[in-house]
Amino acid sequence: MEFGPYLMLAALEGAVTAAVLALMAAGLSLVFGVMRVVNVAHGEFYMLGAVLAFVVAGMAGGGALGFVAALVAVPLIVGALAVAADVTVLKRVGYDPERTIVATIGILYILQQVTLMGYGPDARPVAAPFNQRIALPWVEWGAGGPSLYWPWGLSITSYKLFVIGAAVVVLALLWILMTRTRIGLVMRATQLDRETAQAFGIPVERVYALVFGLGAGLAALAGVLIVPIQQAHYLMGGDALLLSFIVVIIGGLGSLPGTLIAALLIGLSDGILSVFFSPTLAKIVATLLVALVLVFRPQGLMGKPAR
Amino acid sequence: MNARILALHGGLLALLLALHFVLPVYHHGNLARVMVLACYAIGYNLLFGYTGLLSLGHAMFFAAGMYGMGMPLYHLGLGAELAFLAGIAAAGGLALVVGLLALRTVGVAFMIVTLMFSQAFYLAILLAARWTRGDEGLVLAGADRVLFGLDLTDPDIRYLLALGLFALCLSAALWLVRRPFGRVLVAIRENPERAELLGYDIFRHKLAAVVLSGMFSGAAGAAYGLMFGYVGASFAEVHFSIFPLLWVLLGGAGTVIGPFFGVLFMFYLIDISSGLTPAYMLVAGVALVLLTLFAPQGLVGEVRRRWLRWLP
Amino acid sequence: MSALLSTRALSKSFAGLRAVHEVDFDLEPGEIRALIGPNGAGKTTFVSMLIGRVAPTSGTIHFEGRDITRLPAHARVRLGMAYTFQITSVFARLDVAENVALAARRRLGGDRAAVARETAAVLERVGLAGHGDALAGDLSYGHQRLVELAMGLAQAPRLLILDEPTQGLAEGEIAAFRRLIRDVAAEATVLLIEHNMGVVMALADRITVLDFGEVLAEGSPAEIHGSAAVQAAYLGTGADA
Amino acid sequence: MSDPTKPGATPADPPRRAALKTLAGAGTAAAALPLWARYTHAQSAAPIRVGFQMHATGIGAAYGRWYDRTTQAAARVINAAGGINGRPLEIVTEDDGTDPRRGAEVVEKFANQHRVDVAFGTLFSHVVIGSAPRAGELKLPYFVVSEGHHVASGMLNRWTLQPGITDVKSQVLAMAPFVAETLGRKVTMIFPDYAFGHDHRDFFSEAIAAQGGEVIAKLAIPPTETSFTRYFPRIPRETEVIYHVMVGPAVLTFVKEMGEFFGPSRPAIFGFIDSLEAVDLRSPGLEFLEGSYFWEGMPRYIQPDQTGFDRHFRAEVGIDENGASVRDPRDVSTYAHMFGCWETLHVIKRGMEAAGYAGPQDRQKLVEAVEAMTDMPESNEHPQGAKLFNGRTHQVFGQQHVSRLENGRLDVVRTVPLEETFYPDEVDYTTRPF
Repeated sequence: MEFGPYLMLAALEGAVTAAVLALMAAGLSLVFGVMRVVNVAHGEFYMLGAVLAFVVAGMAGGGALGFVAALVAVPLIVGALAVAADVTVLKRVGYDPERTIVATIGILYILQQVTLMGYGPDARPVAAPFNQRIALPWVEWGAGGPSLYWPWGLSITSYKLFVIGAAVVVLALLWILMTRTRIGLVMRATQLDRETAQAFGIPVERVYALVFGLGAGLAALAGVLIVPIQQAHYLMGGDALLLSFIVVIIGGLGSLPGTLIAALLIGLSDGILSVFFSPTLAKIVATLLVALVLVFRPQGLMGKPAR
Repeated sequence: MNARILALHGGLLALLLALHFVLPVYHHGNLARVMVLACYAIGYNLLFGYTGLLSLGHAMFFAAGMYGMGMPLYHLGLGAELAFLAGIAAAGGLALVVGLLALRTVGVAFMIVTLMFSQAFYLAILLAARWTRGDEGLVLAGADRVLFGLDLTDPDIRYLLALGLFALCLSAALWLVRRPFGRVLVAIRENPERAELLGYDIFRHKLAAVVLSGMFSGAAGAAYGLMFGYVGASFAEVHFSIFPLLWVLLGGAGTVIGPFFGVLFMFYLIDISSGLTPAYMLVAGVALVLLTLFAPQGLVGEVRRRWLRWLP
Repeated sequence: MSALLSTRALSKSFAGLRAVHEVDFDLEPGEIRALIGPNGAGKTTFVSMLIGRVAPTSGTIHFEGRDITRLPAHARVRLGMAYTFQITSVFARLDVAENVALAARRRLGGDRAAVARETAAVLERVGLAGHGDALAGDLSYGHQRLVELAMGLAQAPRLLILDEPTQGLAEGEIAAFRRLIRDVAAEATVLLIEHNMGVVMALADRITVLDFGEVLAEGSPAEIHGSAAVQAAYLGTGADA
Repeated sequence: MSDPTKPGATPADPPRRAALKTLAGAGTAAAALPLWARYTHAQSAAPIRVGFQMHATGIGAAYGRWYDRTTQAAARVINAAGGINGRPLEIVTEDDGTDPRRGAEVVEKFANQHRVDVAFGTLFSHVVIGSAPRAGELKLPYFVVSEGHHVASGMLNRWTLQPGITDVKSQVLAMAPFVAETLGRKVTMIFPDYAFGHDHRDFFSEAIAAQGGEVIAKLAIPPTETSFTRYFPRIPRETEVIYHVMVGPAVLTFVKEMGEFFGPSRPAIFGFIDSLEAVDLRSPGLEFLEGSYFWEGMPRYIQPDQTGFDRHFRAEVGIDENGASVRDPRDVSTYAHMFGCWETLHVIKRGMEAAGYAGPQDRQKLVEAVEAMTDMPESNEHPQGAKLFNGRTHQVFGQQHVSRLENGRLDVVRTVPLEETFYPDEVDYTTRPF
């Protein structure tokens, strides 16, 4: 493929990755921002979103209706599950940052392995409600000036466009929730200073449970959106978790706008870097970059450093 | 050295030697594995249990020891003795570099930085498939696995060498933590600011702990590769960084003898549950959550808290 | 320069706020110096710069004629400075003897017998003999302050910086403490940050008053007691001053 | 059980005891032996135990499920016909998580805890490579069903054999003429970036060159990859044929994204059915594959010339005419590969009978008996077709199929006879010590 169309295709694919990643990372970032804990089980909430999408869509009879049912129900189910995990486990370790990480590693294995027992080790698809291939044109400068042509392979599907659009809408709603509503205000107050918030009568523990559930719900939504493109598989959480770590750290833990920019950056560069390098090398570069950012710019890119 | 401490640790080693003669073959083989993995856990414990630094990337040190041993042996025909030392050196060198960078961070950031370095190391093993043979790994020929004339493919020799390595690591750990150096590590874990204001260079102590921990882990990795003849990328995966954390938490962080019991219990817990369900890692998950909630001290840690305050 | 410790134009600002401003300060060997001032005068920031917990924005610090402005805290401690924390900072989960031994061991090295002797001697001296096996965190607050002091003493420092050592102590404990500091002054120079004016007047050879991050006055207890400026600075800052 | 080191106490292996003596110092070697090594079990009429190393979890799980069903069916059939040497056959299953680290432990568990007579059934090449050294040391016959060339390449050992499924090298050699003659000579290869994929890459590049063709691009895809579109632009414009082979849970995504990439104007496509094993060919998004070609080891859909052997095999395993489970038509099998388990179990049976196998002390005789095998005629034991076993390379050879996808089903268009799949030996395991 010629360079120009190649780059455009990589950018389009990158935009899809970025959309899903942004949703997931926004959840992770929200949890870190408000609760000051790192949720290692976040990838499994994403996986659960995908797996439950398969289950719910099947129960609702499949097709477009099944997908819509999954889109509505699954984030709620996963969010409720996360709230339960918060109340039974995280609250009891007092949100101590290190013990929370160990506990969420445990939750990671529990969710993953229970999925394996109940759903099995197979990858299963959910049909997209619509999926038309849309070929895209490219400009060519020939002897007679610029002309349009349709290069081989330069295309996107309507469903992928929908994923990008859905992510934008959900993130906009999240932004409004955080900045324009009372519950958002309460969350931001808790984020700024837990003790003061408590002193002002904010039920901090309920806010934490809500935030944890909301974060997990966002991850699950990302899982539902991705499952018609990829399939639901019990091991899909691992890579997604690492990628969202990368995004959240580059963007600054706890900063929503930073997370969005980083998701775009990582999503696009993931697509575009693979134009030039092997994907494995691109992943190595990205992980090392994150490690070095944490080492050399912890305060600048992590929001407030952890206690 | 305190007589009861000597008696306890010497007694464990004597028991393991006695078990060599009576254990059924399967458990005999398992215990050899457990002892080598216990060296890995001891190394991890030095950093996590004594210094208070929680790493999520120790698999890179284990794997560095394994590949540092395996690649020269496989490609250059280096003898097993030198290859073993090369493995430890590789792990120590990697630990030095990682320590110099990662120790600029603390707490959660330290955990994530080590996780990321380890992930990069794992991917690098896959990327360098020309030398590492990627996912497939390196198979070490039986003829190459002869250490000072001892044939490592023989189960008896393997058991006794594993015991020897374990005895060495256990004694070294015991010696280290009772030395002033080890006491300072504990002081750093308990209250780094106070330790600094007693005149101890925190960074250098932590760095030394990372390097030592990496070398213990690397020795375990190199020994594991030599003894079982396979050097593979799955030893560098994230799971393999979580395992030592689990072992040490279960056995008792900050106890010399705890990591061994952690490995032993978890090994059999997984072995038994894998006969019941393919989802045997569920056991690990449940154990992690329960330990965090109810027994953050671990098995030996509880024993020390309740009965034996003198346990090192 | 004969001073044990001296600062020149030492300043620290936090986000534009001047906590300490161009302080020139000299401490003579062998004296007990008290550093007083109203809350927020910059006393703790000032001594934190001396020991190296806080990096100065500008200015210099010399210890025994050597520029230590850029040295890390642990290196300053190695030169013979010791510091006890305002809020007790003992190793709560270690026993008392180990707390003190950690302080002594840096100086005495791996000689177990010498460390044990020194630890026992220091515990005896601060009146904690018999408490060696207790966990430091299990002790009463007053006893924890004594552990803190014992850790300072076990380092055999040339300069001992005590940050509000009597805070929270009972009257009887304060009297014992005063005797102890008199005793220590024979071996080390003492820099004492203190709110309790009774303690200050009884112990200090000289007093330095900080206010708004600057030296307001310096002199003998009698001079400071009579100073109108000091009186003014303390007006309305609380009865305990 | 008997001393597992006993069969190995041949002249080729004397340092073992000597070393042990060194270790035990002046004491006798016997005193240093653990208790388990000092006695031998009495032989009984207990079942013959076959350890089945199953990819129950991890990326090989779809194959694992069907390898398991096939194995259980074969064991049932063998037992119904009187077992092996009058003893029933018992399958002992352990999951290896498709992980070489766990694989080696499972082999040890088979040998030492379950006391199996042989181990068998491994598919993924990295698990085989991780497990085979332990099997060799434990002197446990290890029958793999992996397609990989690692057996015949000589990198493994005397105890590892592949008598039930052909290897990649011969499969690829058989396919190259068809690709060059029928589809085109400029080929772009897409394959997983590990041993199995590298076998495809190396052997096909060689084989197509011998046919006057050329591989113009090689796209190696990491085995854990989940999205693929960004790889496809590397396919050169002048490509006449796409050659694809993919494994793992993301295969359906891979093929769908390939379809979305090409749209209506695709080149000729030739794939190994691995890319769509256990996947329903009528899944949405696969329509573009109509008219493309696949390698099949054994035809998934019933062919007009179906043999009675295939009918028997399908009936016993529970497979319908479309290669799916008779109980659930959406549960598609790995039909092109799983016959290997069936045939391997029958080879084990035949080998044990030839060797007069009575217990673990006869393991070496079993390996020698299998090495002595040559012709395996098409039969109920070998439903995929006639085979020829090469005892020197421990590898079997058999016929291969090219099928064309039409109306959502695969029909065989060419069968390559086994004679056209040979290549020169690269190893002679029979000269290696046990």
